[in-house]
Amino acid sequence: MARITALADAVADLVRDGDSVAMEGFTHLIPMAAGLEVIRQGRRDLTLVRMTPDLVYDRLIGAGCARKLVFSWGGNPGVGSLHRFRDAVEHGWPGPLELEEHSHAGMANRYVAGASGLPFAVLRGYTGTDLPGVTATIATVTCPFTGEELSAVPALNPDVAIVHAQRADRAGNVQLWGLVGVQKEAVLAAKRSLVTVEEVVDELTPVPGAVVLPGWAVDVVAEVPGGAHPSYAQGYSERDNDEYRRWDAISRDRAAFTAWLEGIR
Amino acid sequence: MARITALADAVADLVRDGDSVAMEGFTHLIPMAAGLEVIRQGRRDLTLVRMTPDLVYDRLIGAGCARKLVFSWGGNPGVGSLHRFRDAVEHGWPGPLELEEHSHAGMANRYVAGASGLPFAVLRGYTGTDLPGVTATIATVTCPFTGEELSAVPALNPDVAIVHAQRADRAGNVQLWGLVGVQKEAVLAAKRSLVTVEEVVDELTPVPGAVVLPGWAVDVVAEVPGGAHPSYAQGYSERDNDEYRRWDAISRDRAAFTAWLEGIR
Amino acid sequence: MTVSAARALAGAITCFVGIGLPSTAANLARRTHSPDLVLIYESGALGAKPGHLPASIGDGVLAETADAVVGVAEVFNYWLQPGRIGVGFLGAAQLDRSGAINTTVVGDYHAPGVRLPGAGGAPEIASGCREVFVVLRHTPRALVERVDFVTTRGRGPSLVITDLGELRPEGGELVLTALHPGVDLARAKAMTGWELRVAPDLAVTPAPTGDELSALRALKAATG
Amino acid sequence: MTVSAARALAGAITCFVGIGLPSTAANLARRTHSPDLVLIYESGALGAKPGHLPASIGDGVLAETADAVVGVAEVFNYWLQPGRIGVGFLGAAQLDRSGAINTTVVGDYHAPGVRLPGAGGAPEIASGCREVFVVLRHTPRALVERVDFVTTRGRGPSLVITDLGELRPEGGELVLTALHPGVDLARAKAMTGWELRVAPDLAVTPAPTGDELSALRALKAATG
Repeated sequence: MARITALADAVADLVRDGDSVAMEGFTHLIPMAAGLEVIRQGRRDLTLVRMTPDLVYDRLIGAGCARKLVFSWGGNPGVGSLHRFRDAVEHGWPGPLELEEHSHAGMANRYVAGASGLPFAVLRGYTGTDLPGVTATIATVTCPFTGEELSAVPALNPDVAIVHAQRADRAGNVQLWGLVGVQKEAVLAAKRSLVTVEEVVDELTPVPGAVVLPGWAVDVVAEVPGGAHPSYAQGYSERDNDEYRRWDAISRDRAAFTAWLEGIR
Repeated sequence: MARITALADAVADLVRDGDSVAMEGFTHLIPMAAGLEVIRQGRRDLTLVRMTPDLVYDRLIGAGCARKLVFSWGGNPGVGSLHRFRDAVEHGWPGPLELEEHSHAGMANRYVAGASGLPFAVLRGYTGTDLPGVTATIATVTCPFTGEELSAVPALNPDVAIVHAQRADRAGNVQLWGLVGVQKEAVLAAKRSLVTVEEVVDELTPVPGAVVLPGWAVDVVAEVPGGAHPSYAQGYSERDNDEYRRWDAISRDRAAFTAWLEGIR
Repeated sequence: MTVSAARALAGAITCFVGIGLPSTAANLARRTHSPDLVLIYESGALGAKPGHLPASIGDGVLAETADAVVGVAEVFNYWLQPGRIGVGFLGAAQLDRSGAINTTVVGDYHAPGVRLPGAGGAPEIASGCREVFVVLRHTPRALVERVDFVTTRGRGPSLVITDLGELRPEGGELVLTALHPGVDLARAKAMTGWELRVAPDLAVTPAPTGDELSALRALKAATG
Repeated sequence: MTVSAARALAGAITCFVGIGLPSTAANLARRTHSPDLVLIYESGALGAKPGHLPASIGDGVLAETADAVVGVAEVFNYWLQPGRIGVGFLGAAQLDRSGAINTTVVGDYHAPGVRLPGAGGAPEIASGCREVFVVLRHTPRALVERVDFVTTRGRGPSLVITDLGELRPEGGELVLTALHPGVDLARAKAMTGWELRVAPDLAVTPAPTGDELSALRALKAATG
């Protein structure tokens, strides 16, 4: 059964310097509050893993928490660039950022392999692209039946997965619905897991389309209402598109970002 | 959009002599009525594909429709043997039956590969068993990253998949819930598909845990209330355990079976 | 035998349950010493809490009472394969001295005397669970020197429970480690198809308690 | 450009939609000539029917109006990869003469002048869909002789729609096949970063109709 604790305690307990950390949520249910808590606790040398870095990782990168980024699409959705990500890659500020770059299909399959206890996944991917030339974790494998050559990517098994969900019950069973992304796979692939939730309830009434993560497959649950803001939690909140636009102005400028960073500490 | 037709027309249209046919439904939602219709229409030389042959294939085998069986567990669940299956394998009655035998994990992954447009699937399977010695479709593949050797099984892409579901709407969108088995994978893996449903409704109201197959991914829908009997359709019927027991007596004896066969024609 | 099998689950957190005796035992464990034991069925029910004994592995009560219901591919790939499940609970038609299980054929595979159902989930349950228990009736036709066909090997059972007693692996073979109350050692040997070795500290299993027996009766009475 | 892109979807049954202009065009197609067009978003919404334009690919309206919502791995593996989807609709930062798309970097990968977002779903959309359309603004910096980095190649676009006209592949390169009404050929050539070949039967696209323009206005007005 998952333990239910405060967010600060959960992050202190589960996230260590040098860890690989996957915070997932495909536009929906992004664990933003947990990301801020990792910044507050001053973690360093993290390998950040996430399909779409979004604001949550732009902040961590700008705050100097990350050594490496494993990802597939690094933009501010509907707005433009992730400026802290770009500044790290283009100018090495606040420090150099190593990249391990895939496509969405590759990343999703890496989580599937990780969740499945397999060392790699097979896909039809990367056809004709330059990605295999810059990403060492793209290889090929030959079908033992047809002789066809396919792409292979290694499993992702992060040290910690952090996701946000709508609800958990007191035994730590977690329920999320709407666009469910790769959250189940990330939690099952990780060595340790933290789920922040909008609310802890006595009973999880069934919801159409919901994914349920049993409490025995989750390490820690923390109640963090609004923990996905400015992304959203279907049934609880709307995406705050203005905040995504505001982030463009804050993150574009090192001084403005540094002031923002002071403000959250 | 799927066409909505009568069962007899659907079977006449989609199932041809010599086809590989997958009728899926893991104990729940077994397309029994469609199986009987295939018998009535006198199809021959079928390769029957199904994880758990159950009554539906015991009947088809006894009726002489099958040339080959691809499967992973051939018993009468909760009762004992499938006697028509045994008679075919042990005594070649009514004709010889070629076997291609896997484990559940292998079969499920073969459907996943088929649904995914991949030629094979990778799993940790068959460790130390004699199955690879008798089943040519079990091989090994080496992880290009770790060098680890794993099991590989080829995709299943049957000519036709037939499944039973609770409901469809008039555009042929299909909704099934409860134990959902490998039905989605079987339909997506197949070249052609038929879904029999308890009822065709104006609108599919969402149901917790439901799988929805969009109408554009299904070829034909046929309304067949009770089409899973003596298996069941959650929310519509209960499993008829007595009928499973009665089948034991009917199927145990060639004469009793032949009389049953006359009765359904 | 059922009570012994249920007791063996004390301490387990998660159990992958085959239908029949394993399911009865696992549900009895939930009703006695292990109310939080998580039952996983290959039909896709995670955390099923059936109020009566399911007649088959795909009984509706499993989905209705489960914490989560997933597809069959997912139960094998995401839940069993990575080693998340503590105990795998299997039956067997034949079990041999080395711990191999046969549920495929009696006789030659290509011209079998008896064609059995086949593998089902067993090969991967036996390799995917951290520990495997086998339950079966103790007869010389079931406990054999060498199985006719190895359907399932995996890591081999750490415990075999029969209606006569219990066997555990020791130096590469299954040896008798306990007898049920009132069972004669000579009978256990006679009913075993190989020259059965006996553990030096051969135990007698405690008799079923009144609570266990009444829980078992209640469970069976509630069966549909 | 949006109207042309929407028209290009006439006859399509299913469309894998990127956010931005492709999403606007696909939704416009649904509101004009193709009410049954099935929109598939990589966020997992199959058959989304948004009443307003989603701001992002993960907008809640996509899940709320979809025929089915599936995980991201499933949308790529079960729906895109096997070739079930007719048209893939992509944007591009750079597109070259050969049809290769760059959304990764301007300049050298290891010391980029501009770091772009990266691949996202595009490499597999371009190889998994039966046909690929690309929409982008027509500038010499966007339509280049050779992209700095091949993010996406797949089968190459069968149609490129810009704000000046349309290009189609012919003999291994993209050639101009149509101009929008009032666009000068010399301007299209000047705005292209390679020596643009022109199809012998260069067409002029029909002007947007009143119905198309009002549907587009209504769609944009409804955007949250």
